[in-house]
Amino acid sequence: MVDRGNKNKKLEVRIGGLKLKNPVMTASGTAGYGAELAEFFDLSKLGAIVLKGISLVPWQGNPAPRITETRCGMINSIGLQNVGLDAFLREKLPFARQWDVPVIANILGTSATEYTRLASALEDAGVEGIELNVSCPNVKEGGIAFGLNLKSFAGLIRAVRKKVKNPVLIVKLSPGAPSIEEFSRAAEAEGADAISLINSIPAMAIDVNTRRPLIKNVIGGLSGPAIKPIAVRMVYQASKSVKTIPIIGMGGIITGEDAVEFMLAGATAVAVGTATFMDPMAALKVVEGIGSWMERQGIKSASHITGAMLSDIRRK
Amino acid sequence: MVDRGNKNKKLEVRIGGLKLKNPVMTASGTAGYGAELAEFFDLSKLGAIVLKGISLVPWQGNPAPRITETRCGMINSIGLQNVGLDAFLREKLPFARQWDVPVIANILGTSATEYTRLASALEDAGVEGIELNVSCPNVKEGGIAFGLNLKSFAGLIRAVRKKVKNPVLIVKLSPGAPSIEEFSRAAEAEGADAISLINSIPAMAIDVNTRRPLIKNVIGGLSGPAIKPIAVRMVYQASKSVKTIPIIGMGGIITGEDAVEFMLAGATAVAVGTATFMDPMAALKVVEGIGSWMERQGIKSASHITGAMLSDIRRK
Amino acid sequence: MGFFAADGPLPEANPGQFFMLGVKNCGDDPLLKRPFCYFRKRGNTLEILYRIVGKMTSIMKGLRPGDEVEILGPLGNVYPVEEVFFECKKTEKTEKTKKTKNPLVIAGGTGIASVYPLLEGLPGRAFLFYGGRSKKDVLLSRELRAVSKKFIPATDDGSLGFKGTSVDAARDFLNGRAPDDFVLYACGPNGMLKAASALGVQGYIASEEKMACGIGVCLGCAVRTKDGYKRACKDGPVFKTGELLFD
Amino acid sequence: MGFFAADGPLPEANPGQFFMLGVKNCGDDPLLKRPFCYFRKRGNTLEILYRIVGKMTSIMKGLRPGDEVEILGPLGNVYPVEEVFFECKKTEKTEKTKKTKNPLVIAGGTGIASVYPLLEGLPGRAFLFYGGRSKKDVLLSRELRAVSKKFIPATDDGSLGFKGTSVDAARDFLNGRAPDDFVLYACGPNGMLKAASALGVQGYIASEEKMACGIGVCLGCAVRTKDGYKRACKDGPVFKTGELLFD
Ligand SMILES: Cc1cc2nc3c(=O)[nH]c(=O)nc-3n(C[C@H](O)[C@H](O)[C@H](O)COP(=O)(O)OP(=O)(O)OC[C@H]3O[C@@H](n4cnc5c(N)ncnc54)[C@H](O)[C@@H]3O)c2cc1C
Ligand SMILES: Cc1cc2nc3c(=O)[nH]c(=O)nc-3n(C[C@H](O)[C@H](O)[C@H](O)COP(=O)(O)OP(=O)(O)OC[C@H]3O[C@@H](n4cnc5c(N)ncnc54)[C@H](O)[C@@H]3O)c2cc1C
Ligand SMILES: Cc1cc2nc3c(=O)[nH]c(=O)nc-3n(C[C@H](O)[C@H](O)[C@H](O)COP(=O)(O)O)c2cc1C
Ligand SMILES: Cc1cc2nc3c(=O)[nH]c(=O)nc-3n(C[C@H](O)[C@H](O)[C@H](O)COP(=O)(O)O)c2cc1C
Ligand code: FES
Ligand code: FES
Repeated sequence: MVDRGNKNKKLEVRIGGLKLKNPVMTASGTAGYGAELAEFFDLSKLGAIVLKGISLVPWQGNPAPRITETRCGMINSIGLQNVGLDAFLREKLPFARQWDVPVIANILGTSATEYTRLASALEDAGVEGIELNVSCPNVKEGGIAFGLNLKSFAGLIRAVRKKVKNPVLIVKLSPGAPSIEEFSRAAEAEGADAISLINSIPAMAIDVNTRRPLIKNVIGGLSGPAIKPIAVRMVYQASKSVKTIPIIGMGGIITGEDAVEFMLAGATAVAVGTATFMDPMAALKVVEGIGSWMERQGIKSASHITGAMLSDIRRK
Repeated sequence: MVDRGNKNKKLEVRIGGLKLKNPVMTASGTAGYGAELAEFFDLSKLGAIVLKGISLVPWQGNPAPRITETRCGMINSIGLQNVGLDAFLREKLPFARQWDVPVIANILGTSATEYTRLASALEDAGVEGIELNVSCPNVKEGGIAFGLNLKSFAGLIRAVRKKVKNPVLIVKLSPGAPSIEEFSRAAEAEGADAISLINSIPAMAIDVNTRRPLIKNVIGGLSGPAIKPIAVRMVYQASKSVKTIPIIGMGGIITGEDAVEFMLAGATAVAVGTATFMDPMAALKVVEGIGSWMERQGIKSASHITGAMLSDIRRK
Repeated sequence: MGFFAADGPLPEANPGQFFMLGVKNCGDDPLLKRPFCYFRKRGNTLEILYRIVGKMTSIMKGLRPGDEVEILGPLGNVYPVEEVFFECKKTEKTEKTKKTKNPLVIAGGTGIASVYPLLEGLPGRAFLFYGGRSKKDVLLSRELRAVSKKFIPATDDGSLGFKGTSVDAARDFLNGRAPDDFVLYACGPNGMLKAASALGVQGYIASEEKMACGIGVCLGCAVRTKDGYKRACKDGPVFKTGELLFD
Repeated sequence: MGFFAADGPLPEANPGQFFMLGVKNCGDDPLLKRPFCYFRKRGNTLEILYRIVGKMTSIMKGLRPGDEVEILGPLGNVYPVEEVFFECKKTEKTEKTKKTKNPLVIAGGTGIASVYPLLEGLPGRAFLFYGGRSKKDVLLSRELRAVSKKFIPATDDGSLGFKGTSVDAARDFLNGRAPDDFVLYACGPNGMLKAASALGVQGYIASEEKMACGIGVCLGCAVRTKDGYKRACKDGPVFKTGELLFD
């Protein structure tokens, strides 16, 4: 097989059975289904593309205003507006698969049955990876219940794992999980191939002039550099808790050095979200940034960065 | 009684039996025991001063580096360095009580007995308020166990409430509490006079050049404007959960408008922490900022701001 | 308000389009770029007309020649003008009679920046209704008068032109005229767009919904249309009258 | 490195003290002010000597005359100089014999900014050891030579002066001399301070521990002393030799 577009093997990492050209993915919900970003750069230069979350039936999403900027961050309450499974399979997926890059679908449902039906259909359609979103702060039905209760969390993964053989199964933890450690261990025990975190953190902001909430639905999800130190900590905790499965870290990554920070804390791969709103080329720049950091540090393989923080004194 | 230094009754608010000249306090651990800030302004211009957390015996604190800046925030791991109860009563408290402003002590212990002993001694010494810190992210013994487990949380408050009659009893919630709503209700049910939140959020950062953690203890607490949207959300949730007790909101307040945002979300008073590091006069400027916002909006009493967000649509 | 000018290799933009603009001299606060309409080009200089309302616009005010900015764009769709201008030229050439419509342009606030290049492209043809609270809020009067067929300013306090909103002024003007003789171009705050849509004149309105990405990936700029939510940045900012729904 | 100058009503500062400096043109990133030594005053202008290492110093580099900054200070304690300078004057006056000590000044990196006003206050009296990696890292040579009794530069690569660190150069110089004839003033990175403390010369060393508040309220700038943790900003930055403990 010709190894198109990946002359630089140094950046390769693995997530379960999936080989990625480099550790950088798009974060779900921040790159649509690929079409718009492809106007700016060649998506096959990324490690993977993670698509906007989809549900069985189309969701129209939340009323405006849906977004507001906060200091070094933003709150969103898109409400998982999406075209639904059928239109996704018919229109979006074929388009997203035109690049030489693994496609990971992000799914959410209101019951374990919905998740398994979605996962099966996606496996049949041949997607390389499925990310279970059990952590959307913006719709009550967005699986957040699974993300906060250890028993239903474990049950959900077990159910989906039973159905899905081929695609890499990624579980996206809720930053509100009562214990990142326990949830990480449970995900691994139930057969997840990888854990991704963090989703945006429930947050709100009020316009003091109008006295109205700046997000119509009052509470939305905080993302961007503001949350990075919280995300790095959670990635660190997750990576210390699992035995072997890889962690996909995200939350405020803007530069290659931000990505390296997540990897030093224990992530094998990373995802770029809000940064893409600041600059459509952000994910690509993160790939380049990791490369030049490795060059500077004389590190030969991206996989060597994972967990390579020095003087890792555990807390007393 | 002469009402020294409070010609502007408009700003008055009440926390339990305590009348505050205005809604602004110092946040515990960000204003020492008062002496240093008093070099910059007259502390009696504040609503209250909340002192650095104290324990039964002196704690030496954590090794350096203890602080690092992040985007729009900072991580600290001071480790509750403090002089201990005896030296506090002997040296610090008398000094802090020289201004015409209520003094609130912040306490933490490793057991309910330690908390009750501290609280009793402080009541005997005549402090106006006691804040139970059950949420310090920086020492395992810092009561965080109480902050994360509903049963021991409730038990602790019950035990302290039994001992303490006069001082206002404030419980400082952990932002990591599995449910802000349940913990708020429990605090009220067990007899707390007020709830304060949020404490800093566990977080970490790594220097990618040295590959070492930027905080010696690896994980510290994130504070500052970065966390404000999370804090406002938690204050909103707490205020919706309690029946009558007031909320003291904090987390990233820099300006008067930030403070108003917390109050619109449901806080009766606010505390200024990290902002004091940016500018020693910050808390005073927040007092002034609230005043001029009220002027602009034609609001006659600070107590009218509490919970006065408009079009308060609960999430569907 | 202020002007903002940028030099450099600038792509051609069309009326209705916008740019995402960010500053480079600070950290990550402000975080996101902000949308600003393509106002005009003078030589190799891109000009933006902006009102100082908050964080980014305050920083922009402090910029000085030589400071670097980041500009993404032009983005979004354009005001269609065939039926009023190009079609009309065609008609003249082919000597077929085709009734051309008159551009009825309504702008509120910084919405004037959006319609300005449209007016420049249709010199002496448009009826322009543009206003503000008071005389001093009505910018560019001289230039606007020069490029439009008729410029009718409107002020809430009556200190200049029509006393009332720009939509009120347009309604007054239309009284006794056939709406079908006109094609609407409107840009301004939502309330104004709603009122303009209700005038009964078919045409186009441009939304200024808040944006995060400007390129269609965040779904943050949702506007309600008769076909469900659409993205102001990618499906707009220009929409046909009747397409957008207002609360 | 760069110079930074601020005009305005500036309080008097003394050698060893520092200012917290912040910029005003951005949002909250960078968040905290940064500590910079009192370097010198020229007329009504405060000068700071700084190395561009990160966020704030990069923004400082981009500042231009007229830009506003926020300065808090002077903060911290000062290098005591009685026994070497004022005491010595007293001695002359009272004609009592009192042996005065010679200032032995060691600076690493931007530590030179800290000791510079000390040297200016003791013109022609100090033995100065100051170095960097290479010749180009040794700043202000001419001025330093003018204000010190003897200026011995040191470079790691030997491209200027002594080959080795400034502490190595001082050790070399002390060889055969009585440590008691000298009083130490040292400022630089922790490793340098540790080495300087081990020279056996009593005196003062100034810490450059990271700071958040600079005024003693955050306890972020803890340095380990024989009496437990102390605050570099309020209890220091200047400490007696032997007081600070190094790992
Ligand atoms: C497609 C488009 C084109 C635009 N063209 C122009 C233009 O040519 N000239 C111009 O001056 N402005 C224009 N705007 C509005 C401009 O983007 C905002 O004024 C700007 O983002 C404010 O940034 P700020 O950081 O200064 O304010 P912020 O600090 O972000 O906000 C200050 C206040 O303005 C409000 N605000 C922010 N963005 C918007 C918005 N999009 N609509 C309404 N209120 C908002 C906030 O809610 C807040 O109350 C346009 C907006 C869009 C969507
Ligand atoms: C009392 C005192 C006096 C000082 N005087 C001077 C001076 O006169 N001139 C001068 O150039 N610098 C001086 N410094 C150091 C100066 O404060 C830092 O270089 C500055 O804070 C860096 O800010 P930044 O935003 O550019 O870097 P950041 O983006 O904050 O950090 C960039 C890099 O520098 C490191 N760093 C930040 N602060 C320090 C510090 N205090 N010590 C060591 N490394 C640090 C960070 O860990 C990071 O690796 C002094 C420090 C102290 C405590
Ligand atoms: C506008 C927006 C939409 C999002 N939609 C989804 C989604 O559909 N599914 C999901 O799992 N996460 C979603 N997220 C969360 C991101 O994938 C990511 O976890 C989070 O934003 C943190 O990363 P960042 O700080 O780099 O943005 C969304 C985030 C944003 C900002
Ligand atoms: C350096 C530092 C020390 C702190 N020490 C304490 C403490 O002793 N007790 C306590 O309850 N909270 C402590 N806190 C938390 C603050 O009181 C406050 O809850 C938190 O910082 C959020 O507010 P801010 O963003 O305004 O700083 C500390 C915070 C900082 C930054
Ligand atoms: S602004 Fe992001 S989709 Fe329109
Ligand atoms: S920097 Fe805050 S106590 Fe020293």
